[in-house]
Amino acid sequence: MQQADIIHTLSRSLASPMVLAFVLGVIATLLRSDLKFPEGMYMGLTIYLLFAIGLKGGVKLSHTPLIDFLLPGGAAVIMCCIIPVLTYFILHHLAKFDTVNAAAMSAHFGSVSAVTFSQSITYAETAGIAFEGFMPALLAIMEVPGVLIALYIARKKMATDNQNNEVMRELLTGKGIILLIGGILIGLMSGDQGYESVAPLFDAPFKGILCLFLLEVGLVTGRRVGDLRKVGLRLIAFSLLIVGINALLGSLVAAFCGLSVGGIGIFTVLCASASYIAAPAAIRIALPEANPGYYLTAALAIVFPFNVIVGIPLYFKLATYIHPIIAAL
Amino acid sequence: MQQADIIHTLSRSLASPMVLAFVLGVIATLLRSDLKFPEGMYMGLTIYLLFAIGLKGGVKLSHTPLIDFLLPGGAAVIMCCIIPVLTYFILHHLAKFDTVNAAAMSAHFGSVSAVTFSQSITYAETAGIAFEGFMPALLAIMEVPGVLIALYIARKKMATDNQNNEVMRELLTGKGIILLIGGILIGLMSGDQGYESVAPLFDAPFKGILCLFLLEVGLVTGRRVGDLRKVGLRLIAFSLLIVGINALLGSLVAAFCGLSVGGIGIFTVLCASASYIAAPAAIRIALPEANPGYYLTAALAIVFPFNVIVGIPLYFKLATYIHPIIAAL
Amino acid sequence: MQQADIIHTLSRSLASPMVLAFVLGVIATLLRSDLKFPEGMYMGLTIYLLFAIGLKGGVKLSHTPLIDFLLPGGAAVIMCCIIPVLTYFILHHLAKFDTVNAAAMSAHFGSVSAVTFSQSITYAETAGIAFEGFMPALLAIMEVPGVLIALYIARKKMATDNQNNEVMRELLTGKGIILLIGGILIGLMSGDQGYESVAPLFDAPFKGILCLFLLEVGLVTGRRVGDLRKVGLRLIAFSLLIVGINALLGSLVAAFCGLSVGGIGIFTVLCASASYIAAPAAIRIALPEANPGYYLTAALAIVFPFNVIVGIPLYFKLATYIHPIIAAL
Amino acid sequence: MKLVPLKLVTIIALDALSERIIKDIKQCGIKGYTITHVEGEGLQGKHFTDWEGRNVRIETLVNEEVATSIMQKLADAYFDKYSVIAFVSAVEVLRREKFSG
Amino acid sequence: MKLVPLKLVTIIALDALSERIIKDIKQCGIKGYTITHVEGEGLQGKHFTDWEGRNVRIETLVNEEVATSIMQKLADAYFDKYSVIAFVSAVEVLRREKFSG
Amino acid sequence: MKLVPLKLVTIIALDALSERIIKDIKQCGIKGYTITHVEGEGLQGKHFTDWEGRNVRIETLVNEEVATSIMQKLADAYFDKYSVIAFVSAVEVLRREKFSG
Ligand SMILES: Nc1ncnc2c1ncn2[C@@H]1O[C@H](COP(=O)(O)O)[C@@H](O)[C@H]1O
Ligand SMILES: Nc1ncnc2c1ncn2[C@@H]1O[C@H](COP(=O)(O)O)[C@@H](O)[C@H]1O
Ligand SMILES: Nc1ncnc2c1ncn2[C@@H]1O[C@H](COP(=O)(O)O)[C@@H](O)[C@H]1O
Ligand code: NA
Ligand code: NA
Ligand code: NA
Repeated sequence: MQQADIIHTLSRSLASPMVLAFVLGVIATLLRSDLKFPEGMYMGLTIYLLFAIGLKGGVKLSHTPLIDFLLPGGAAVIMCCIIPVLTYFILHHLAKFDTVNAAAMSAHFGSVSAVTFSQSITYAETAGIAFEGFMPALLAIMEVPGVLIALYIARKKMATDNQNNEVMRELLTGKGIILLIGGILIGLMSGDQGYESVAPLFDAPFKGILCLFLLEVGLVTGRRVGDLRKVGLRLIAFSLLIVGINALLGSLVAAFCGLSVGGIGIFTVLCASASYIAAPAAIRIALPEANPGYYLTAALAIVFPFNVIVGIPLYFKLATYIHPIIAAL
Repeated sequence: MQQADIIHTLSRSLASPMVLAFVLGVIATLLRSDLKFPEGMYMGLTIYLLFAIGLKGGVKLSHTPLIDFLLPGGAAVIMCCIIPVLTYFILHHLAKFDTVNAAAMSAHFGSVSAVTFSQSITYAETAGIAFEGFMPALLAIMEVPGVLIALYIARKKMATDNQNNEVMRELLTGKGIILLIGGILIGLMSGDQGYESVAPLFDAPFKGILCLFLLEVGLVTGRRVGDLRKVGLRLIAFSLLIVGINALLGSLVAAFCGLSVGGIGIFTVLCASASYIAAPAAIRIALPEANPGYYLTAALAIVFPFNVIVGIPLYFKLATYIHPIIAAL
Repeated sequence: MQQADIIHTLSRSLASPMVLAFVLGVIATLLRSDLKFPEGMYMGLTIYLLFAIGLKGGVKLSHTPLIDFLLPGGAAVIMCCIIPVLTYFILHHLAKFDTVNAAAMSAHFGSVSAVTFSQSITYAETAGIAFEGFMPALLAIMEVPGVLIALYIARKKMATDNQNNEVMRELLTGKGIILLIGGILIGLMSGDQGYESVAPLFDAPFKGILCLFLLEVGLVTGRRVGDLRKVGLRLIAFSLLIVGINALLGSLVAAFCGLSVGGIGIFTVLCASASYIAAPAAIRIALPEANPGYYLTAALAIVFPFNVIVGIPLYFKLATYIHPIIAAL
Repeated sequence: MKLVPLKLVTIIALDALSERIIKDIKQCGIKGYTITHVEGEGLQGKHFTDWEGRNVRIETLVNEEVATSIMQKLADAYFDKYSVIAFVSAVEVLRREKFSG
Repeated sequence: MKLVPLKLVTIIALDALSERIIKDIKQCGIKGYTITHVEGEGLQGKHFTDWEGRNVRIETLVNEEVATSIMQKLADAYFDKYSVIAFVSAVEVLRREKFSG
Repeated sequence: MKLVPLKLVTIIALDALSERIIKDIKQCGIKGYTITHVEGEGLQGKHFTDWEGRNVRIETLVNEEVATSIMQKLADAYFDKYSVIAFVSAVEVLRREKFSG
């Protein structure tokens, strides 16, 4: 029965327009279709998504007592420090990737994917699972520290002379962060009344835009699928192993922080997801010698589809098991 | 009275924001305005329209018993084979266009225009005329075969050595087809619940987007109006002749298939419209020696405005006359 | 108490998502963030805003008896003739700018800013202040004459041989005018029923789009802030002086025309705003020797932020004082 | 196969001037051209938004004569008044007849 | 620092042909390339919408040998049938080894 | 009218580096530049989305001296670390004084 339950959850998730749009994009590329989004559309949709997530999160945050946020916020920061170290250990010492590539990949696993996050929000809303309003704030918090830790590791090992401060500034003023944090602050300051005036753009069509965006991500992912053969089974296997460990760790930590079932599910998604928005831009400049064939492939062609198609429903299922157990302790 | 009726229908159609936006675009170009849509906007809006048509069609199709669809679907395929042959005959033997240009134009007349289709849907919805839910599926079906038939004619006559299979693949994986068929499949699989989540993007603003798109098409058409003088009266006269024949044929076939008044009107629009989205891309590669000054001008500067401004209301009027007559047989 | 009232008004205006988005954009640039909107997005959003303003204005105008519109319409034209002359006098004779730069800046002050106008509409709607429906028509009327007057001044003083007619045609068929006037005509002709069909795109998300657009304007303004230092206090001081004079003049004229409080507020905004959409394009071609470092900086980095952040709420406050006084005369 | 020498004329100008320039250089006898949307900074400073219009780069392959007449035309009608720059480079092509009359 | 001579091959073609062309010139031994989206007018007239596809300019820095083989390839497989033009220019670079095998 | 020789320096680099590079070459004494957004493939592979940033091509007309100093600067500060390529070509212009000090 339990198995039937999981299959049912999975198939319902698979039938959502977002997941199907992603699959359509991958298939279109594999069929060598000439479908291609116009230049700038990817960027435009990303700006919309990040800003919309921020705005909505900010409004919700304005209803949250600060005290409720402290524990999960702290836990998020701690997870961001643990995950890249753990990931580096696995990739370098077990999977035998060299220092710079292992560090670059750790940066991606240590950061978070805003699109996977959006899809998990959509999943929860559609399934009627409630969650804490401050989740987008966690997304914002978890975007940067993992990258910094990974860069720190790379630097310690390689003794490079890179200007730490400049990288730090670039990371903290990166477009993703500006849009997310900016959106949250605007949401906080303008409150319900302000949000209502812009909600017909930033709230109602959000899922539709996400659907369109995932179609485009599918097209991009499809072009990376060829790389999977080149990087081989080693990258695939260890990526999924890392996702699994991070998910398990994340759900336990979230449950201990007293989050609701929905909150545990989303926190798990954050920990298990790999950034392909903030991290690649940073790594390209800070560790130019790392191979995008590894880090982009891992984040975009392995971890992202796994999470969107299989991971998200599983993590929410996991949360329904873990929540009562930890709550009973 | 009947004449007054038609004039009233026409003037009401002319007063729709979509038609007026198209006219505005044409006028702006003729006034040599510097109004120009940014690069990529045309493509972005087209992607939206095709995907939205597909999605909505798919959901409606999910409520249609397959059996109801078989007859009109078959009729659509047959029309797609008849129209290009007939068109080629008229253009080559009567209008004396050479083989390659006659074939290229036949491909355009034999395929369908998704924008004209959208406008006819909008027209029907605004006028409160009901139609069958599977119409977008017919649109998808009718996009490709006409082009193939026309290419086949060209090849038989010219004995070219073009790789048939490659052209076939390119046509079937063309971006228009992927978006339409992909949209239909996603609509079918995700059903009402899935559609509802994305409807605030793909349903509510559809007519507004169509309006903006038609403004842009008007700008493009305006730039083609100059070509009308070059190609001369011959192209204009024969294009309208072909549209008339295809419309008459289409409405009869639709009525015999037992479609409703709305269904007859839309089927007629499909037959009478000329593609300027799927066909030009295909012809450019498959028949590079054909002159876009003919086929694009015919499809975009003659047939499209005629259908949008005059044709659509007329075809629906026609349907109200034909439907009872055939039904009474 | 009165002062507290003004502060309250200001702070409420400052907390709107639009104003905050603008501020976010400026801050992001000052922090040297890599946030940048994709090419074409600025243009796309501008097209949307102008066309949407026009459409809505046209529909409202269709409910206005022409007679009600004559007086304010005439007043608008007169203001457009007075403002650039006055501005030129101040800039050339008091502020000692040379002829060509003073004339170029006068063109900008003499024209109007559609974005500031939109923000004032949004402000009034949010605050529940009613206004006359023909306001967007005034915006359209006031776009061009000021530029022409300023060019006339420049030509008289410099005896250039520029082709008057060509400049005139370019101004009257400029994309801003086409979209505004075209939108108004379409709104007028298609009426309430037509508007309803496109309202989910052009009405509901308007404020959200404005918010996104202001974020982008903020990014652009931020890049101009550096120029403020170069142009110095002289430009800043005289720009604000001119804004103040124009606002005062505008509100008096509007009150004498018998406009409502809301109407006075918006008319004042029109007079006090400086164009950075229609005027720069015209000046670039007609007065290529003028320095964009002056006119763009004045319009975009001084007048626009002043109006959006401080001006608009003040002008509406002013209107509530002036309206009863003039009405009592 | 034999590569033959030809000239490539490159013009960078305000977007708003592009139609006028193309009309003018067509009169000089070009057989085709390619346009790229670019941004630039020169004496006139940068543009800030795409509404104002950016720059275009117009490139055309021509024989030496036509190249000279284009440069002459630009010098006469644009260089003094407008933000326009142009340069000529030597290239090699196949099918010379495609590009020069 | 010593600048060494090299060839820049520029190809202008329909967007829809770009993947095919890149595959072909990779076989000629290029080590990299740069693509620009452009619009053009030639014998085939202008394109009107970006849905039909615009043109691309493909540029690649190569040694003289590879340049010749690319031009040969294009002449054989494209020039007769398709809207494709190409030209070669002489440039100077540092690090010659980065661009030619 | 007399065409005079000049150098065109073309730099292709990550979008994210463009501001830094422009600052650097301004110090070499350029009087203007033109930027094109391009995509590329080289040793570092292709980019996949425009969020990561694409490449830019920076072009500047300069005299030979400045050209050399730009190439030197790039060799010192970028070539080893970053995806940056650059090449110099010979062109001819009118109004030499507009481009070189
Ligand atoms: N030295 C240069 N090198 C390359 N492009 C230039 C140069 N000078 C000017 N430009 C281009 O020409 C445009 C107009 O130049 P200007 O008239 O000097 O503002 C600029 O926006 C640049 O795109
Ligand atoms: N003489 C030329 N100079 C520059 N570009 C050209 C020239 N002729 C053709 N082109 C480019 O090549 C494309 C195809 O040319 P065609 O096959 O002649 O239509 C055009 O769209 C232009 O982008
Ligand atoms: N041989 C080449 N010809 C033209 N462009 C190149 C070449 N090699 C590299 N590039 C460009 O320079 C960028 C960076 O090159 P790389 O550092 O080799 O990845 C690429 O993305 C291309 O745009
Ligand atoms: Na993570
Ligand atoms: Na048809
Ligand atoms: Na004004």
